[in-house]
Amino acid sequence: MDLGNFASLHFFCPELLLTTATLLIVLVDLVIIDGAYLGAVALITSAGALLLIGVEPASEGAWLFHRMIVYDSFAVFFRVLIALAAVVAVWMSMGSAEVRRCAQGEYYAIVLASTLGMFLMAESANLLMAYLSLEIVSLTSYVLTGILRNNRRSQEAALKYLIYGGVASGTMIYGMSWLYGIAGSLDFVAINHALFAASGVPPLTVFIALVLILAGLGYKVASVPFHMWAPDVYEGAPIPITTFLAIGSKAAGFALLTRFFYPGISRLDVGGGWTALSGVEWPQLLLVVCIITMTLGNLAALQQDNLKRLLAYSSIAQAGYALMGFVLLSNDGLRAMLVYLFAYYVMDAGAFLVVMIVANATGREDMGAYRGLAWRGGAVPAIALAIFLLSLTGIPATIGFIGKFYVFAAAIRERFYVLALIGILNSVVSLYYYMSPVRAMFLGQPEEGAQPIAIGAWNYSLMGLLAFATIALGLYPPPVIAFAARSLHFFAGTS
Amino acid sequence: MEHPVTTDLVRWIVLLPLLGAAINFLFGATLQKRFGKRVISFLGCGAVLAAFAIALYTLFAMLALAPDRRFMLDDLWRWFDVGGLKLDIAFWLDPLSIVMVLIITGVGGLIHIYSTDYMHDDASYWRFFGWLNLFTFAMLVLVLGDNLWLMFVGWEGVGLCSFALIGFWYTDLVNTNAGNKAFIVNRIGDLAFVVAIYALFAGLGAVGHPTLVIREVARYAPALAGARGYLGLPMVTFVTLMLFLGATGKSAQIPLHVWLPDAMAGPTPVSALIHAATMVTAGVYMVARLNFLYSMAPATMLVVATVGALTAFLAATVGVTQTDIKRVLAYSTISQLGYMFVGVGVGAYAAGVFHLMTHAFFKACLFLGAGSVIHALGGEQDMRKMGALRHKMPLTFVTFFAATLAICGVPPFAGFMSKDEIIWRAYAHGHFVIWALLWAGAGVTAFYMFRQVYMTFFGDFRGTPEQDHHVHEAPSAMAFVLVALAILSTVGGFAMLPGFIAPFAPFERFLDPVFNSDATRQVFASGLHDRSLETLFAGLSLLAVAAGWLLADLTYRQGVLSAARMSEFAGGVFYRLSFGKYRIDEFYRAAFLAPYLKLANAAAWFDGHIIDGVVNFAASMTVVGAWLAGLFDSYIVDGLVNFTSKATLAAGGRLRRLQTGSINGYLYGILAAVMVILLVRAIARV
Amino acid sequence: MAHPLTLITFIPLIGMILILAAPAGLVRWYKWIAVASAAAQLVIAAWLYTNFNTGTVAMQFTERYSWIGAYHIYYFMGVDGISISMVLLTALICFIAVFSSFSIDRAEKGYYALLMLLDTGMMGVFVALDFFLFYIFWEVMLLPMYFLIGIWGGPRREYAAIKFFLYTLLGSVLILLAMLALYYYGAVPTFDMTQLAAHSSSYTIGFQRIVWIALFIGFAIKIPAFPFHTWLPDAHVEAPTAISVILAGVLLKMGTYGILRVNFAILPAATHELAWLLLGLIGTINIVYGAMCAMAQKDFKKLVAYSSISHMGYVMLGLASFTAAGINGAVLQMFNHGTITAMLFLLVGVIYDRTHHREIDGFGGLAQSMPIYAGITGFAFFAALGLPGLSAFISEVLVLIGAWQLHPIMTTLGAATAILTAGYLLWCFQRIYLGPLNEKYAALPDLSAREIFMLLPLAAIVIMLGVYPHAILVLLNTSLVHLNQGVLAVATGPALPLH
Amino acid sequence: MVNGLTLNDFLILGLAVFLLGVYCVLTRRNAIGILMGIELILNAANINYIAFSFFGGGGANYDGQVFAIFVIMLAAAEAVIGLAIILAIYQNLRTIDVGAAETLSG
Repeated sequence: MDLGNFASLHFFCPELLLTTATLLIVLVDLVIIDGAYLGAVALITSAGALLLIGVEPASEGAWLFHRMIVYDSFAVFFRVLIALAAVVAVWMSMGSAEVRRCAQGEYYAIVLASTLGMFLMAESANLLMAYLSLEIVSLTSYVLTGILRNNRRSQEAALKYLIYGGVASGTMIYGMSWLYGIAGSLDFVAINHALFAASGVPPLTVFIALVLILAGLGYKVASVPFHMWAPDVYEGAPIPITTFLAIGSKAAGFALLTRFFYPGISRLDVGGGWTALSGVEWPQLLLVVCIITMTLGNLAALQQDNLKRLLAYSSIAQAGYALMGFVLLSNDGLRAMLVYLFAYYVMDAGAFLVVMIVANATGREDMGAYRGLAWRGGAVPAIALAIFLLSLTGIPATIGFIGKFYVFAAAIRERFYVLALIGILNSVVSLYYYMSPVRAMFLGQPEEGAQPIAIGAWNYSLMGLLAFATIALGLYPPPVIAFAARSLHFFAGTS
Repeated sequence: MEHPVTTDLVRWIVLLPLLGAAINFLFGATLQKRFGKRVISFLGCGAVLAAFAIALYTLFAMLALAPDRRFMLDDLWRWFDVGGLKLDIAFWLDPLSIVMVLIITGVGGLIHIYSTDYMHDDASYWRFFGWLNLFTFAMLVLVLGDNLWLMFVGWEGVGLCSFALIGFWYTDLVNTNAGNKAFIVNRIGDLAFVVAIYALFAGLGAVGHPTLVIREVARYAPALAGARGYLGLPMVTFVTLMLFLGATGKSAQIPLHVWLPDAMAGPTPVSALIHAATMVTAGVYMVARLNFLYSMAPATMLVVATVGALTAFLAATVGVTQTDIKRVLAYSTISQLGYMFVGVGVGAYAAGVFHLMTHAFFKACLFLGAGSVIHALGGEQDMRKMGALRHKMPLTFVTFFAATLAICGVPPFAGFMSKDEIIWRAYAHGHFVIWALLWAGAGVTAFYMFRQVYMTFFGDFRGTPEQDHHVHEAPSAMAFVLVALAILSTVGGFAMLPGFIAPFAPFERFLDPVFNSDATRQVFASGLHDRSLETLFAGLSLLAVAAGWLLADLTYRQGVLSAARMSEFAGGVFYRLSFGKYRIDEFYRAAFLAPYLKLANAAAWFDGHIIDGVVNFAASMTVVGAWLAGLFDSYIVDGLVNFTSKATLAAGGRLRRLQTGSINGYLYGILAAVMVILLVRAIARV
Repeated sequence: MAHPLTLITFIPLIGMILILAAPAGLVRWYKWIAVASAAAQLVIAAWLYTNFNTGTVAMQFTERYSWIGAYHIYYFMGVDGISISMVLLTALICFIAVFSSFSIDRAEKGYYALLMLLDTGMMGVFVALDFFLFYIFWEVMLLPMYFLIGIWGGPRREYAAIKFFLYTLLGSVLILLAMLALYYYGAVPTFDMTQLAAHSSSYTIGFQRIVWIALFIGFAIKIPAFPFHTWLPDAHVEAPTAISVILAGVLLKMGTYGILRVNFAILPAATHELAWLLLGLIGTINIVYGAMCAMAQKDFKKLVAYSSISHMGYVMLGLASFTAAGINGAVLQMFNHGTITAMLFLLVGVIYDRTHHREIDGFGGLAQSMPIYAGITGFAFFAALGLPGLSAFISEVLVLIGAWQLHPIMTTLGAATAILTAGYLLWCFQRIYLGPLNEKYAALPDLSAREIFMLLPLAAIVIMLGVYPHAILVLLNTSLVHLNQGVLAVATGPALPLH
Repeated sequence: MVNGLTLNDFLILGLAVFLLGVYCVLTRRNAIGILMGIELILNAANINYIAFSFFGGGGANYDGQVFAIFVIMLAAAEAVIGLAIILAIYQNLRTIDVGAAETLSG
């Protein structure tokens, strides 16, 4: 049903909570000097948002705010994922040495604002709302990247991010303007009807518009060829923010990408497959993008010495694996993508967390810091990082394997043999660089004068939780699968 | 063959030596340390002699049975039952195997007793008796095995024991090399043996009776008559030929005889027991046991006879020039085995087995006599440093001389009855060339045997003074054994008198039930049975022996002819050939061993470098993306070996350089990407 | 006993958790927890052996619970003739490997924990009947091996460890693809191997060929078959003794077990068509090539590694013979090779622990300083070269007598290699144990009680199976004959085109 | 209708401004220059929106113009943040040349 503004608020509680919390933190920060507990407020807020999503009234779908926002199970899935990402990011920030040095109030307020933007990205039903939410997330991310006052790396990363983001989103809006011109409306459902109308549309123009829009969405998801910014920004930004970008904004990017490309400009057939616009070869384009993303991500990561940069390329490659589900044009593929994104969230957050722990203790992010880590008191983080990296490789009994298994199963079901083979070979190659830190930690001898690693209980608990989740969900994945299966419902209700 | 008497006594003949070996191996060292060597010798000899007693008892039990029902079966347990191959661990006793058992346990027992004195001052005394007992066990399994695989277990078991006993004094590498050589050459023979069994099993399976139990094979053998075999030969011929090739390995016939002379590196009782009396005769026993198969393959019979004759003659010629007392006897053994193979090769199986028995007696006596001489001279084995020992060692001399007369075939000694029977049978079955070889061989045998006697016991002592001082007669145990064997060598011959003297041949009659397959009877009947011709040929062979004896007497006892001048005869080529053992050892090493070692090293290098390099290449498929870039610099720098892992890493490195860090570069990335996409689409559309 | 298979698989895992939970530094605790769990496994294995019904072809002691409903994945465990011998072998070898680990002196806690995880992985592979569960255990077993070789190995351990991991991972991803293909293109979408085997006729021959080859490569890397074997010598040389024992004793059998359980059962038509070329020919190459390389080795452990390659070649030849004798011989050879090679590696370990080097020419005349050790090694060497009366002889004979009908040339080559094997083994025995005593090692202590305790059971089994192989063969026969008939039933062309 | 201008004229103008913006972004080494380029791109999009909204078929279709307003607002926000970051870099490096900020690479 099509709700007015006030009626929609009923379904909008988590977002409202986030807004009020952001404002509250800004006000409190003005009044009080010492903002130590502001982090706790942010943590409670994001956790509260997660709870509220759970508590929301079950409904098979609704338009909110006069068709600007759509509330359906697909949106719920991503809001849960993003809320989890926010919880992890804030939890890490409270334990991070870097964040402790910058202004707490501004930091946490902007993080919550960014979370809000991601929520909106996941549920936007209108080109305008898509652009607006994307810009909110981008702008907040530029600031968060550059939040470390006099740190050259962070400043430079923020500048690059800003310029790249600006150009990419500008290109996107230009593309959207053409699409608006063709379809005559900003609303996804209207665009869909216009594109599939009997009179037909100029395919070349639509293709150009899609390519330009893809620049914006591709940049957000950091898929090749719009990934150039990612390695530098991931390395420059403080680790909690890098994590937030890697798991939060990337998930939101996938949500928007899926909502735009699937319910937006293609049609669901009866058998669970999707058909794209005739003459507009965006599926083939994205297939090529997916293959290059995987291969380039893995190849470039082979010789990285800085762990953050290695994880940056690894997250590009992981985006490639998730795209594998996306390009299959079938519900099975999308379900596999959702499972993969959830798996990616757990293992990537864990990996960045351990990198942060080591960075906190040694202040270094290169492989040297990890040499012989297991033998000088760092056995637990070493084992945890090993679990996360093996999960990223796709070794069984971890959630990473379940994710990869589903994506390959879907690819083979849809007869994309070459794609499955390339994916498989990529995961074998990825073993080499995922194993290099593990080899350094376990097989290498600690450098002389390397002191043992001290881990605060705060980070220890999160690490334990994520490691347990990686193994437990790897051994018993049905809950994740059921959750993904349930949430593949795009509301395009007529009323 | 049909309804054997089931018994559970035969198993003890086999198990007692095994028990002896087990106790010696496991507890021998401690027993010897605490209670001295008496316990070991009591245990070792006791086990074999007890087996001998049981064997005697079963012999009488068998004689009590009707002649055509003298078969006993002792079935222990199911060995394995897989895909039509149902075999039990079972021991089959029939006249042939009881004869062999009696030889093994009888002569073996005597040699055990002899060893108690001979090895008396050797530290690992217990290990020697352990291996001797294990050898007796393995030989008994070979002889009593109910199926071909159990026979093969014994077959290789004796190979193992001969390896261990040849290399008994393992501290000196020459002995261990001899041991290795023996085992590996035997194994080459065993390869043919095993291939024959596979072919036989396949052949029998094809005609519907897949079995390897010997008596069942005998029952279904006629069905194989027409079957096609391999290498273009009929099945029966192929199987028997391969089995014979296996026998040449074990019984040291040409071409696989090279290991026996080197086997003399072992202690003398070992040479006597294994390389004279029992193991080397295994080949003859096998051919006799499978007579029903061999008789169906005349071609193989001819091959067996010819190889036997050739070996007999050539080995004898080599024996003539040897100077080591044991090597002479070794070549003599090879030669006598040649005779036995001729016997079974022409179809006179009984004669072959009879010669096997008599040979066991006199050859064991000769070896033990030589042992006593070596023992007396403190390990000296070179005949040129001996002489005039008959005064100091009369008993050894007398027994040695009696055995020499036996081996040369001088009546009434055993050799005359057995060897001449074979020589006659050779002619009787129409093989004139083979007869000639055997006849000449008999002469040469006489020459080298008497040469040995004269060089050792006659003339003047050529050894060192303290050797001369140290010489003493054989101690009591050795003396008793020598006498016993000498008596057997003289009396043994009467068990089977040649036809022209008297129709008295109980030995042959005793073995008839074994050789009663109609093919065997038909082959045996085809020979001549002319009494007068037989007496003529007996005279002829006696003539050859006399000639040989006279020649040896003239050169070595009376010194009328000088051995040296004889060796230059015809430029010394014959001498060099004979002394150098026809260069067969060197030929094998050059033709087979050296190239194989080179090939093995090449394989290892190939495996380490090429396979590793190529497989790494296939394993790390990441080359696809960066083929050109990676190929160029890494190939030049590292070459093929680590080419692939370098190419992968280079690919990563190259992609990193794209990330220049300049923002303008990145923005170009967007523009370039959009342009490329549109370009590709335009091209694809057209 | 309820749920025997789940127990036998997961007791080591419980052991691992106990070890990790145990306070640091209590090495004695780790050792006895490991021994206890291995002993428990052995007891259950013995129980399985006694209660195993040799008459039926059906799966026994089965347990089946739904695991991931969405993809018809079940937690399905069971044992039949093919896998029972492997379960017994794994339990035995792990029990002995735990004892041989007592000489490890670095980070024992991590070592024993990984050892237990490896044990669970291996046992799981042999009892799993759901392809997905099989694959999970297959990869879980891979991980501890990497760390065990990588951390406690020899000088070039890192290279050997990563090489082992990459080779086997490549193999296993091919198996993953094949598994998915079987799942989607079969008559009924399932991962249950018994179901897949039942519906094996629903796959077209073209499809069967591709999947068969992919599976074969995946399993061949593990055997190791000829072109993919170069990881084995490196892994063996660098691995600590206990891990070498497990690697040679159990891990190599997973390849051939996989081929039997998957290739033969689920793709019989392709098996009949391709087996003679890929299994038979490559098996023969394995036999001859392994023996030749062994001849030229300077390192004692590498020599034993290459001898393993040669012996596993017999297993492949046996599988390719399509006769009851051949297949039974192959599975018996897997068992025998497990026990004999375990003995050989333990013996290499004895020398390595004492002298810290393994060059064959560096020793000499050790029989004089260590008579018992030389005696047992002599016994092991003769068992390895297939001396009749010992276990390897029975399996080699069965393999060759089975393979004769179809491939007389290959069988002759296989039998001829017995000579080469005798050659390199006796030559190696002579250079190390016989000849004059190398004075450097005059004072070496002979075998300790612990070492003897490890070697004796293996020696006893080698003798027992030589004299009474029926004990194991009776377990295998019914299932293997049924499997073989399954393959022959769908045979179209002649098994050996060039015959 | 408006003194002879048609939809295509506006689209061409929009495309021209867009290409100028892209050119400006690619060639400028000065950070602020790049920001201006971004502004040009955004305004090109605005031109398109307003043109499509005005010439669009059917009744009064103001979505385009609403979009334009939002674009202007967000462009302003972006400019603010951009200048703030450039100011911070200027304090560190004493230059706003984009080439100087290339430590992060590889």
